[in-house]
Amino acid sequence: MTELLTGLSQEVVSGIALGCIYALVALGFTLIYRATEVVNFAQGELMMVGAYVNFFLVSRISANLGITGAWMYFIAFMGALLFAIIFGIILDLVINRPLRDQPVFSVIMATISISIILRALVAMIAGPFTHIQSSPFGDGVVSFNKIAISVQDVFIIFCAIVLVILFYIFFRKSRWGVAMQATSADPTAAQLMGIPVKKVYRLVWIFATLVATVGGILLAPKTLLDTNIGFIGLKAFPAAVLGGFGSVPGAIFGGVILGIIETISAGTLSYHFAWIKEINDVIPWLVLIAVLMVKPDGIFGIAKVKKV
Amino acid sequence: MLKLVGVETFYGKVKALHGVSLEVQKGQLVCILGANGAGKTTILKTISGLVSPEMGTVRFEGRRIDQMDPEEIVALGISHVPEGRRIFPELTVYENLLMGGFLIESGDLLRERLEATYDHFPLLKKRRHQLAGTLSGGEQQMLAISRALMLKPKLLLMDEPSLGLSPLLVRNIFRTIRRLHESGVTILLVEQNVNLALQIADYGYVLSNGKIFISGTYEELIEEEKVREYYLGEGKYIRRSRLWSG
Amino acid sequence: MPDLLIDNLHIHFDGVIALDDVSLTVKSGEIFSLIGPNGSGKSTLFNCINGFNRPRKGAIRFGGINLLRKKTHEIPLLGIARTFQNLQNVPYMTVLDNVLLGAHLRISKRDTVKRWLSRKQRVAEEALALEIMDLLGIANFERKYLLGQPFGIRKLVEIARALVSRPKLILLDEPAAGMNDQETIEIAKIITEIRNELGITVLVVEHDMRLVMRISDRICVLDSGKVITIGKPDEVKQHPEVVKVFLGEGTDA
Amino acid sequence: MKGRYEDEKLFWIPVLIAAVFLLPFLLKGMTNSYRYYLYVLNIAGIYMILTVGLDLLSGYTGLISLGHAAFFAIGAYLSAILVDQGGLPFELSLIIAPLLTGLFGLVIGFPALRLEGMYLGLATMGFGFIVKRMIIALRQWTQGSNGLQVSSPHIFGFTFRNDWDNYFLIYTGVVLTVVIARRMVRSKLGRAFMAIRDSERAAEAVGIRLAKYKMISFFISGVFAGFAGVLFAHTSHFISTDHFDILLSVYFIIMILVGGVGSIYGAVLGALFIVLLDNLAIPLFKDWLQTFITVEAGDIQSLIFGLIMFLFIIFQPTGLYGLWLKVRIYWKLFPFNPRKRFS
Amino acid sequence: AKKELTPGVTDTEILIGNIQDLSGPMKELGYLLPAGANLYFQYINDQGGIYGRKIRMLVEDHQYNPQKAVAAAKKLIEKDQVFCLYQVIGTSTSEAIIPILEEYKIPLVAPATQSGTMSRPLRRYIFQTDTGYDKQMNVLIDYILRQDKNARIGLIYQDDNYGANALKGAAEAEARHKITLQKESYQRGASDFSGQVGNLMKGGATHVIIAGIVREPIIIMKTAAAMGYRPQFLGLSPTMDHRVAIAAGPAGEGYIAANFAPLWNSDAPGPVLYRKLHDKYADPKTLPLGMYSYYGFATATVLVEALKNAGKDLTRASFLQALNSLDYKGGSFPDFKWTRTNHGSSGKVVLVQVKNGKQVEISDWLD
Ligand SMILES: Nc1ncnc2c1ncn2[C@@H]1O[C@H](COP(=O)(O)OP(=O)(O)OP(=O)(O)O)[C@@H](O)[C@H]1O
Ligand SMILES: Nc1ncnc2c1ncn2[C@@H]1O[C@H](COP(=O)(O)OP(=O)(O)OP(=O)(O)O)[C@@H](O)[C@H]1O
Ligand SMILES: [Mg+2]
Ligand SMILES: [Mg+2]
Repeated sequence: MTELLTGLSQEVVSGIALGCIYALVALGFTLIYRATEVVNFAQGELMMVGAYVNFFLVSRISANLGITGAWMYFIAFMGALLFAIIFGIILDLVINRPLRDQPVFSVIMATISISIILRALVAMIAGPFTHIQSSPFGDGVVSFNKIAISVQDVFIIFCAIVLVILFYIFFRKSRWGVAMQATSADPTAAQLMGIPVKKVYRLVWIFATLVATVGGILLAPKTLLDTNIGFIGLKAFPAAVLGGFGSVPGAIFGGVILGIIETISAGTLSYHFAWIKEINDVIPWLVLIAVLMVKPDGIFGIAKVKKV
Repeated sequence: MLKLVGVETFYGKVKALHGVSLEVQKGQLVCILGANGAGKTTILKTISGLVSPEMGTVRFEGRRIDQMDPEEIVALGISHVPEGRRIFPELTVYENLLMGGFLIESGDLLRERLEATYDHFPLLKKRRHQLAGTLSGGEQQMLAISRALMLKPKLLLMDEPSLGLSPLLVRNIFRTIRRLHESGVTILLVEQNVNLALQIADYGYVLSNGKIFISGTYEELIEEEKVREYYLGEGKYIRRSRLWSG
Repeated sequence: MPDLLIDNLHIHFDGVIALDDVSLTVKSGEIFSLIGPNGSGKSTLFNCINGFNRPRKGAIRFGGINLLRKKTHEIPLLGIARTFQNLQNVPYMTVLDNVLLGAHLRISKRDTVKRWLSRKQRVAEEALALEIMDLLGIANFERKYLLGQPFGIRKLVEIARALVSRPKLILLDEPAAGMNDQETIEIAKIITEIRNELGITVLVVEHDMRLVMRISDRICVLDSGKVITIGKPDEVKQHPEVVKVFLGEGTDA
Repeated sequence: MKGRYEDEKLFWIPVLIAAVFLLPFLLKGMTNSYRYYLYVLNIAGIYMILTVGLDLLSGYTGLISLGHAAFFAIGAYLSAILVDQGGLPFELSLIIAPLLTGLFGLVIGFPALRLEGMYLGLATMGFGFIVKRMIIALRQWTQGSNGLQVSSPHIFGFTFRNDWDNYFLIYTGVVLTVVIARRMVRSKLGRAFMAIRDSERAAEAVGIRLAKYKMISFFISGVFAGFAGVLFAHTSHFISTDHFDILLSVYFIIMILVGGVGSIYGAVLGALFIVLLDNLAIPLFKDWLQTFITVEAGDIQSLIFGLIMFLFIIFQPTGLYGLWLKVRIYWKLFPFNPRKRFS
Repeated sequence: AKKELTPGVTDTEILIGNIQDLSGPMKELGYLLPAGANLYFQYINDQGGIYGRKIRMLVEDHQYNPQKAVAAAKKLIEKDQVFCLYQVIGTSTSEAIIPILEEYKIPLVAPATQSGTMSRPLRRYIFQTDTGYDKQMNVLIDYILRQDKNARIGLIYQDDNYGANALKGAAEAEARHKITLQKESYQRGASDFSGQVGNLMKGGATHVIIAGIVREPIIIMKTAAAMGYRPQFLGLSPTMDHRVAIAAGPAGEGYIAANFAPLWNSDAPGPVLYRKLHDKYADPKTLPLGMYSYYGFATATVLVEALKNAGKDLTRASFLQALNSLDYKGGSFPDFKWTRTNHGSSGKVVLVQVKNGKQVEISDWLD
């Protein structure tokens, strides 16, 4: 019994860490969706780019400046964030500006093409090799009561929670947050209110690249760095939808729930029920579809109002 | 204050305005009349920057504004109550008003304006936390007008503000418009309710197929046979297919 | 042709009582107007008749059938068609196709198959739509796409779409809103033609008092979801409460 | 009064069909490696059948599907199993397998009754993953993730052995599909679809049963995809779950977008364009580029693909069909560019 | 009578076609394998080629998609007119082109997959150089049981056709030894293995075989170390990557992987020549030494030997004949013999262990 409990709690803890990564991607989806109704299929690739930039900076800083240790990671982190801001502005210019008057669906397709381009470009610049990104916390592990969690994972959870709270407050309380919603509902009317729609768009793209970069930097040490890590975006979709696309608390909720489901079904569940193995990788989707059948707008989503 | 000279506006390849020139003096209430599809809305959109003219100039207080972004134009003091209200359906009434006052930096001023608005339309205060999308047509219209008034504009553009309102409210709205006008706001009004509109307007322009075709004061316009015929329903019978021949 | 009987209808949306024990009867062959201040529940009543809103209690009967038991899409089958205050049409379809949409139920399955094979069948199907469009004066728009058409035309397309199903009862939600005086007169004529020539009962919501007074056989005034009065135009016009909440003093209607 | 069919010009349709069937002979006369080009065209043809169905669903009914590769896979596997293991004649499988796929469409369409926009898109994407998993789990029939060898098409004693034969089989299917789809969208059915897309309220008010028509749309779309799947399985002789992944579903969406959402010819053009681009144009372009810059990685190929797609969306958002219409009636505003259709 | 021209063969050139994943999940290999093969081709060409014919290789991309592999094969065969196919990567991609091989009667030499299904049952036109995953599993389990009779063995496998082939080998070994393995699966691309590792810990496995690629053994071993679980980890040939040793750090010490060819930095004749050619032709910045480029190199030696054996009059028939009787003793692979009825490899495996962060061979050739 206790063995089962320790096993389960270990899986829950790992699942939360994994789920926070999903939550960071989902948060990126949410930000862009909130203001533009665009589902950004390139979010995973933004994450990949962020991770690569960070990797490049880390190796450059240690090689060229001779700085190592915590400072190296810190400077690289800041550098990557700076890059993310510039990158966000570029993306806004490239994707959003020209497509402002086009159907949302065209923009969604444009994000798909951007994801293809980014994957190819990064591979061409950085070469086809898979890299190893070390964690600033090394292999440090915190354990209590037979349950182990790496320091890296603790840091991931911390970052995810901080970011979610920040954005939640932003959307709830700030003028700009409400303006983003107004822009998504009716960009034309928003302009007539004096809301600088272009700035709003630029802002969300910057936010999205920032969140993605943080996510990428956090994810890379957990796995290896190659141009395909962006495919985690696909796994974050059910997380984003489960919580309600466009909802900030929904992002973290959906991410964590699916993270836990994933680890438990791969662990305890499949230990006791062998057939679970067959459906392991579609369990998130099964959960998602089941939830949507009951709540068509996700758990935290709000239904659109239409008046005739 | 506002001056349009030879404005030509296109929707894609369709020309909607064929060289429109008109002028609004400071403190005036000017009214634009015209049949369905004549281009009234397009004039207002051109002024507020939602579409930009291919030809001609738009000047506001001497400055050219025809290539500016809508948000810059709003900041200059031109508010637009768009056709079909365009309130934000997923925001509450309060948030809608908040957005109307987006450019107001000071919190106190914002609160003051909000209170003023609620005084003006007490109904909105009652519905403050309702999602704007669930308001009735008239309520939405009130919201749209008060939203535009949040900024205390110098020039107010109104596109068919009485559309879908009950007679009592129509009169209320017109009274409000007149009051605003008297308090010094310059207004450019588009209306189908020709009688009422011309009664309060200082000057009127009649638009037909994207061109100004007559202009003048109420007295002058009311004398024009064509105006009476087309807009006041007093003329000879016009075949339906001609009436709506777009 | 049956009457429309509305009995004790009550509906509210989180807190807002939209209809409060509304009872009225629309007699067959009548032009019945529904007026009232904004937000008094007129559109909501339409929505109840046509099944978009589900009232808490009450009944709506048409030809002995309780409409509240029917699903939205079954209502037109009983011969009730409607237009919308916020236009609901298909911008990326031609005007003709938009009108033909109304004929959905009239085209039987067998016709569908025949239509696939024979062009004659297709032309015949369209003849009816064109006839109605001609009645409304928009026949020359048939091939144009609805997108970018003026508001007035789109409004008429809605009416044509409702008419093409040859209903027994038609619900018009503010047909004259956004029309100028000349056009409003035309709309008034159209509504009388609908009743006189096509023999369709008309229930109309409208704010333009001249139109209402001119065409209505009877008028019902709603306020805050309650019926204030029902009666002939002249009676209603004089009713003090109506003057107070709806018309305002010194009306010029 | 003039109905719109009065001056409809039909003469060029047989001309076009004739051209389709004469093309292989022309190719044969022109090049020795014509069989490769035929193969590429065959793939395009199969995708055309599928994208026409997808367009009916997404373009006309406004129900976005990001799981269409799943229907494709179901059609392919069903037919492979029915014919090779169940002994069903191919002729019958050509009818039965698509119909069964259509039934799957009904199942997958079920959430569509409640879901909208991207929620539906992601639910269908989920179904894509689930179907793939199901195929693997049924390894008794499907060989799991190992893939399945499939026999050649065999109709009334004639076996379609190579790309030449397959071309005629596939393009007969394409012509049939296009004709049927064109008829559908111009009938009561098509109007109902478009009404559902643009205003569910209006649709209900004229007596269209939303649930029924959404299901019909999923069914038809499933049938078309299943039909494409059957042709795919038997003409390429090998199917494996690796092929039917989410990227393929996205490709299909790209095809209808590039062609022009909401037009049958657009879907056909889009499939043709993307397949030709991917197989013929990009390799040429890559070789040309590599004479200037030395890049080792094959990523240049995806880069070009991504770039072309991107530029296309930016500069020709109405799709290929929109482009063609512009050329034909340059001055006329054509609304093949629905705003916010999927939002 | 004039001799029928063989496609892809002229007096000065032999054109061969290679289909790799250049932009998909395996693009690293897509770069390294052809680069390694080209080392040897360049060496042969510099010596004057094969009977005066130089080897030229075209590489197409299939992104790990069977349909694209078919398209690429058709293009290479029909349009570019290659002589034969070589090193097509992936199992389902290679299987997808079998009908084409049969239609055109073109051999595929050394498909870059260790799935046993490539040569068992016999495929007429496919010639495999690598020892199958199923065989590798057998060898590993035999090895474990030789070391520790009471070992409890766990297996973590990738849930696709790679894993399926490993499971097949596991089933054979289970039957032979009358044991049962504790099996845990994961999905391609997974980045968390705490569930699987926890289960193995619960099940008390003393030896864990990982049928993964690079990322999985690293994360699995780290996760286990964090949980304080320290079984002996072993893995199939794809986990032989040197980055496993680097990235797993202390957790990966002692890790044993099976390999179907000599270790690239060992003293066998193949690796020695490989390093010599690498020195001569390659820029270590763009092409580092390692197992994948070695693998490309090694298969190239097999291809070239068969081409040589086919003689001066190179036709597809003579080439097939040469393949069907190839007796390989080149030293880049353990010796093997192809016959009309056997297109498989030697079936031998060498074990490689991480010691002090370096990989060393710890066994003879086992089978
Ligand atoms: N978005 C658009 N795309 C294409 N054409 C348009 C668009 N908007 C308006 N038009 C066309 O431009 C012309 C002028 O339209 P506008 O909306 O300015 O008329 P209006 O006078 O405001 O009519 P209404 O009384 O119906 O509001 C019309 O013929 C209309 O068809
Ligand atoms: N879905 C809904 N949710 C919440 N409240 C609603 C909803 N629909 C209508 N209401 C409320 O019900 C009341 C009646 O609305 P209704 O649309 O019927 O008014 P109306 O008489 O048609 O007014 P108008 O003449 O302005 O169109 C309004 O106060 C409105 O805010
Ligand atoms: Mg207008
Ligand atoms: Mg109403």
